[in-house]
Amino acid sequence: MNGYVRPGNSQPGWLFPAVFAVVLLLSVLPLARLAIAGIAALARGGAMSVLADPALWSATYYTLITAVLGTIISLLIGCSFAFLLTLTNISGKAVAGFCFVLPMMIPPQVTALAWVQMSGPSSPLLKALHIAPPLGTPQPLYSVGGIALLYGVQHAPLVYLALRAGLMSLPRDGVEAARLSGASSLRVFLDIILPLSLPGIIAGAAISFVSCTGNFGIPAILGIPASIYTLPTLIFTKFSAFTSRTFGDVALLSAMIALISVAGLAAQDRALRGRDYRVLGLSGAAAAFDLGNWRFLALPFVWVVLFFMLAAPFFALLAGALVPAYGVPLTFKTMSFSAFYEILFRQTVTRTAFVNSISLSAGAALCLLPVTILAATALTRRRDLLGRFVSSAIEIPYSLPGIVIAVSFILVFAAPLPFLHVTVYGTIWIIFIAYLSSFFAVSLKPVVSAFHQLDPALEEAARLSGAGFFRRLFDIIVPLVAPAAGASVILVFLIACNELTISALLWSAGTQTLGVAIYNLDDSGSSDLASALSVLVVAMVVSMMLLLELLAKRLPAGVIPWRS
Amino acid sequence: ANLVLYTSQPNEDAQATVDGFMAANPDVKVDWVRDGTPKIMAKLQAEIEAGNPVADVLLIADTVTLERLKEAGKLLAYKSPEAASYDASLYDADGYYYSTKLITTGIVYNTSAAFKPASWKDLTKAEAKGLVTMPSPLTSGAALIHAQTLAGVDGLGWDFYKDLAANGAIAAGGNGAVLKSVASGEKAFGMVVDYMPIREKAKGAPVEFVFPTEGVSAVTEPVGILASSKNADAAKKFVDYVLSEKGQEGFLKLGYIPARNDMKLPEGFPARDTIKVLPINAAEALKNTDQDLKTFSGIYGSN
Amino acid sequence: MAKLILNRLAKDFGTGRPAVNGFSLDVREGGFLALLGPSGCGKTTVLRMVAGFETPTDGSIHLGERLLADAAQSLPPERRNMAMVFQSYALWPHMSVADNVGYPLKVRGIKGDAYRRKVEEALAAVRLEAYADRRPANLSGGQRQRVALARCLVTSPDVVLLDEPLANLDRHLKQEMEETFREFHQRSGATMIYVTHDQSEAMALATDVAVMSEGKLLQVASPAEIYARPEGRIVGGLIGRGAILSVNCSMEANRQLTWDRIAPLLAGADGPPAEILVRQEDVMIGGEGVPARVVSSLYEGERYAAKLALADSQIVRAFSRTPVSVGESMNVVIRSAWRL
Amino acid sequence: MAKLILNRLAKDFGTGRPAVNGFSLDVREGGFLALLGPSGCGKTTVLRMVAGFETPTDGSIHLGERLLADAAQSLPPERRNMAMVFQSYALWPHMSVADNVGYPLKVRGIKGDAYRRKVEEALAAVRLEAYADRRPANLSGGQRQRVALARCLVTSPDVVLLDEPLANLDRHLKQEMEETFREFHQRSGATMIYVTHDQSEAMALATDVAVMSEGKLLQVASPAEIYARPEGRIVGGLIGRGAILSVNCSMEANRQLTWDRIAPLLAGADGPPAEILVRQEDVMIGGEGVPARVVSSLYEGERYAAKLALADSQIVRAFSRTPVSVGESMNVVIRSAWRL
Ligand SMILES: Nc1ncnc2c1ncn2[C@@H]1O[C@H](COP(=O)(O)OP(=O)(O)OP(=O)(O)O)[C@@H](O)[C@H]1O
Ligand SMILES: Nc1ncnc2c1ncn2[C@@H]1O[C@H](COP(=O)(O)OP(=O)(O)OP(=O)(O)O)[C@@H](O)[C@H]1O
Ligand SMILES: [Mg+2]
Ligand SMILES: [Mg+2]
Repeated sequence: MNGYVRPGNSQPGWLFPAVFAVVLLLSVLPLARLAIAGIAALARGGAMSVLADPALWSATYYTLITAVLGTIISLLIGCSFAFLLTLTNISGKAVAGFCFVLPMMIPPQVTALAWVQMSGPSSPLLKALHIAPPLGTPQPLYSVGGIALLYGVQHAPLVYLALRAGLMSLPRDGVEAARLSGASSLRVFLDIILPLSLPGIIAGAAISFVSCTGNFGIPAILGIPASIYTLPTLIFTKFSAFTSRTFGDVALLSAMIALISVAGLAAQDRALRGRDYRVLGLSGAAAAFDLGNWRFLALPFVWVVLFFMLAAPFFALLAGALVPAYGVPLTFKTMSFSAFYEILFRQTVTRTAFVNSISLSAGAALCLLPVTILAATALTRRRDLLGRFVSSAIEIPYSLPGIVIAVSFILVFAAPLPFLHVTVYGTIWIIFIAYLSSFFAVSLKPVVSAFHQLDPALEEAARLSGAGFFRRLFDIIVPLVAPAAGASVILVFLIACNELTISALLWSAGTQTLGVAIYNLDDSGSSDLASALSVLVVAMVVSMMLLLELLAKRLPAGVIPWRS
Repeated sequence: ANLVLYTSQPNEDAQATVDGFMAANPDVKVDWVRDGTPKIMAKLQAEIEAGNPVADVLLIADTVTLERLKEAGKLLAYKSPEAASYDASLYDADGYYYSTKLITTGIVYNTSAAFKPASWKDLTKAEAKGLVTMPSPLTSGAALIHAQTLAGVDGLGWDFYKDLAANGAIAAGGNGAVLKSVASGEKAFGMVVDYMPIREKAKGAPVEFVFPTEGVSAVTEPVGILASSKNADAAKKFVDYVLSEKGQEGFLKLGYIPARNDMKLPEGFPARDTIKVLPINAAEALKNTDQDLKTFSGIYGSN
Repeated sequence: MAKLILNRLAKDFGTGRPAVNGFSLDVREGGFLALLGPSGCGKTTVLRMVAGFETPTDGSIHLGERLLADAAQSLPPERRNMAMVFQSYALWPHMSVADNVGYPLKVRGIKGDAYRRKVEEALAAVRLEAYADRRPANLSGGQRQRVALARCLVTSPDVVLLDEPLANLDRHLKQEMEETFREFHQRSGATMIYVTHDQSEAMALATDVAVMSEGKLLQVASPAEIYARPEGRIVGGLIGRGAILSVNCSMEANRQLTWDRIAPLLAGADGPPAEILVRQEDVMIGGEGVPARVVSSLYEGERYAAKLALADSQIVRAFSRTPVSVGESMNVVIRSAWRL
Repeated sequence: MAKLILNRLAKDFGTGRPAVNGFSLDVREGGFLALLGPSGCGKTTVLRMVAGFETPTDGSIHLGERLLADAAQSLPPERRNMAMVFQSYALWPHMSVADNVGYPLKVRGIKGDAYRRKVEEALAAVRLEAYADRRPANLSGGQRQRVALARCLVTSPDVVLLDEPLANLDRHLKQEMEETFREFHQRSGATMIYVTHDQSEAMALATDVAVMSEGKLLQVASPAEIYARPEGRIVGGLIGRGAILSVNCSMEANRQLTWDRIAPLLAGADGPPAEILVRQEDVMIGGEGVPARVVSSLYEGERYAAKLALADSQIVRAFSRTPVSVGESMNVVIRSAWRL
């Protein structure tokens, strides 16, 4: 009958099919195309030899172990920051929160190199302390532990942002009830806050894990010297020696990564199953803990971590930009701003790259938001096979190395689109679509976890007020999940702004992104220019974040992740 | 449509080449894309797989790669009139590709290093223990050629690589990483392509470059035309241009050794005849690539 | 507006015991139905099915000719033109009080002056004019409840569902709000369903009272009727204050018993076993009745509520204007009783 | 255990009007204090300060000799050994009912059999044995409230704070729970503060009743005292049901007036203007009283509650066992009244 819905469905009937269609277009289509190419290649023989290759299994092992360890480290750092900065009365919250999301903007290879230098024989820090190891001592970061540590550092902000949104909607009275029950702050934290923020923690862990499985930059720098190959670095080597079988190998390796990330997703589902996180009634202001004397411990912790995560690599970058050549010590005599001058006024590519990257990442972040909210609505309470399929399909592109996504998109889009006869390939739009596909998972995670915590009565009250689906989405749901939505937009923006491997393959004249520009400068030996550009990117992001700060009053509460 | 060039030349160099060509051929417009050889190849292969390769001309790392494309039937044969001025070993006899410059791989050392290496063998000395780094053939095309070249030399061979490994050498990342590692003093010695340390030294970096006595390997950044090109005429003009004296002067100015006979050498290089370039057979090397990579990984413990 | 028909409604949450089961009820057009029942008996679930938040697992809901829901399909809540006060209020924390109240108007496209006037009226009706700009989180419990009330009454719904809307209000406000409901009901002619635990509220407001227990409807009748002639032990025990005595009693047609019929029963008459409901106000202390002993006595302000044990130690309840103390013996007369 | 002393307590949320202001009150050791007041008058805020969730902006709270809080310092709630039923219940959605109830025990390190037994007892006391494994989200409103109750009473706190703990329960349960409170109070000797809007609850349970309004304490006394001798218009209007008449009346010492003193006042005596409180149960319909006209009449089950307009159109309230209809004229006698 017209206007009726099937029972048990609080959503319009078209919603899930629409989300399904989007996912089909963004994820399934390119991945399927790659799979077809792969199968075609393997059909010519060799599948067995790939599977029998011990390299595949050792890479799988390393991928798993580094990803798991990295996730644990990122959880430790990200969660402690989220809890400290959201729930306690630690001083300088806003500044620390602001600084904590910045490391995402520093290319991982820069952080890796900065750390390698900091801990190596030429470390200015260690030299100053006279504890620098002699030339030739093995670098401790070239190890599984080193990779995991860097994964942890690189992805901690993801965890922070995903979790913070959930912490904002903790029920205050629940915390109070626990304290009155006699629970110390620590117990309240362990028994009430931790379990209630589990959706956020799990979302953070999932993003972090998936990012680790697909990361190429860090294992390339820290793993290869120690002969530690992860699946992404192995994929890259397959591309470097192109044979007729390459697509087959790549598809197989990618399938391996996809399997790992689907397994991760299943673990996440498992962890959330059978629990209820709906905050009943009013969720008041975030609970404030008095740190008391612990702040003498917490405050240094926060700033020491920030020093290693942000300041050290950033100053390494800055130093790299100020010296004329690599290895020249930075003194007032050697310092020069010519790299900045060159980047700002001479290189035309800089401006194009800035414009491209900012519009691409802002566009992707903003376009993904509505899709994400619709998808979260459709998926949150859905527990069937189809729902799980869609969730996995959203997840997989982000878990694959950018180069694989890029290749898949070339496979789909290199030829003019059928029927439409337009070529997307070579334009900026293909990068855009690839970004949508790849970062969908990043955008979705925090929002889904916020949906898990919503009191359904709030939406019901809106329905009864006569608000149709979109109306209540705009008026009620979106403001209620605003902190998560804000986190999601900012996450996608920051990640996309810095993105390299997808655009590296998809760019063409005029569509360079910042990541590509920095990489190309670095690759061609102009590491000073590359550093200068990186510094400028960080400066740009900082100024955009400050701009947001000005807008903060007009945005819903909690949208901006470093404001409380 | 514009002529599309895929190249692995560094940014500025690519721009300079293209600018020079367009100045000489004002009627042709060139769009170019640069990236590391593996990425460019991945892009190209994916395009081919999708049935619509975009590139017309390739100007990328090494002859082995182009040899592979030639064997797959993806290249167009073109006999350039400029070929006469080139050593026959530097281009394909059927005209599928032509080398454009010589990028040699030698030894870079930090000026604070304990000794000044003169030959490849020096890197296996006890003083160099744990202080040697080299690019990995798995990430750098030049490094692969280099390994394959040295492996074929009497007295070096794979044993040399084994000795290096025993001496604590590591194979990491690309040439850029090696340079950084040596320049920053983290390692003392490295194998690296010539122009990088020479340029950096000029800017003041504490590094020196040596052409070892046994000889150096070279990649030659060949140019070739794709069989599927819809701009074959313009593409041919491009090939002619980069091979011409004018085009070669451009490379010289950028600090590379031109492939064309009788050209000068850039600033900071020793005389041409003191540089012994070790030969490599592209077809042969191509056949052995998989095996060589395995051998290398075997030595450097990967997997 | 039309009759609201609940037809053999059932809802099972899969917990083993259905929350609502075979629940049939007609609410007459413009009626004001009070729904009473012990905690957890399914009242909220019935309201939620009427509103469209839960689909019945069986049965159907009609508004006049229109099918609202059955097990296979359901008209979404936003198209039912109903309003509800939620037991948990369900205020939107991100909106001010005025925005919360005005939201249903906004959705209906009412703007400008009309909007402002209506919101002001609604806020004035619940005495929250001064709190228009506050956030719900900064209100007291009763104030939140009043915001929910104002939001519910700001439009002209066909059906109004009230889930214990006055539970957190003081007596004065309660009376005022009852007055507001009455006015609203008369003015709008909406059909109202009112869930409450407070019987005086229910009796005072409703045109009909329905009593349910364990998911089933026990009785529907006018307030006076259900008070005077409850059907069965549960309704009898739930409506009004009283005690149920087990006696042996012949099953004659007249179930209303007076003292001359009751006295013999207490003395132990013959007949089949039966239960009689003795209202607290019908037990008169003093006079020549049967002897009783005070078991407990509670001060209620206006009067004392005493529990008295009869000779056979069955309990009756009585009011007393004067203090009575536990253990005291007295005679009581039961003015009237009702055979259940 | 010791006396709970609230000393000129004040709390200002920065909204312009302080929520609590100069509130001084001693709750005697083991006392059971009912806190009454209109919605939004600051009751919850007082409880929250006692529990330690809000620090007073002024004044101090002592438990015996021990300072609990003043404007400068505050003992954290977890070290006060108190228990509270929150107006919003504050159940933990991620724990089952049994875990919610058992949590305070767990924190105190009680394990094994002792733990299980206590939880079972507490659940049994609120009639939720069958729901031990449910999540709060799957409970009805009254069931949630009972979980909160059970959690509050499972330990042996020094002070128990109850914020409208029975608002969502039906009459039967309410009575049972009142019984539970009484028992608990006797057994544990805890000091209890009980916020409610239901006066019969307050009167029945409390040893003392405090009435507050707009953040200020108006009167504290025993239930009988406060009912019989309220101070001021607000307390008079809030406690019990009645009407306040403006008359001219001499200010003699005896403020309790009988009909022979009242009749002349209604006829219009000389004297300074005064207000008298006329309780609903003291207005007798019939006899030779003053004429009055029925303004409204509400059925309450047990009786009818009527509003009557006197000759000077002042309103009094009366009960009637028989139906009265609006507009009807009758005579009324005011048996007694209290000069405020
Ligand atoms: N967090 C807050 N911020 C600002 N004002 C508040 C806050 N909490 C309560 N108030 C205000 O303080 C006053 C007292 O609130 P309180 O909750 O103590 O009232 P109450 O007596 O418990 O009322 P009720 O019976 O309605 O629950 C109210 O006017 C309320 O609006
Ligand atoms: N979502 C749910 N899942 C499972 N059981 C539920 C759910 N909601 C309610 N119930 C159960 O259904 C029964 C009826 O609940 P309902 O909320 O309708 O009771 P109620 O009559 O409104 O009670 P109260 O007066 O306490 O609010 C209760 O036993 C309750 O535990
Ligand atoms: Mg209910
Ligand atoms: Mg309150």
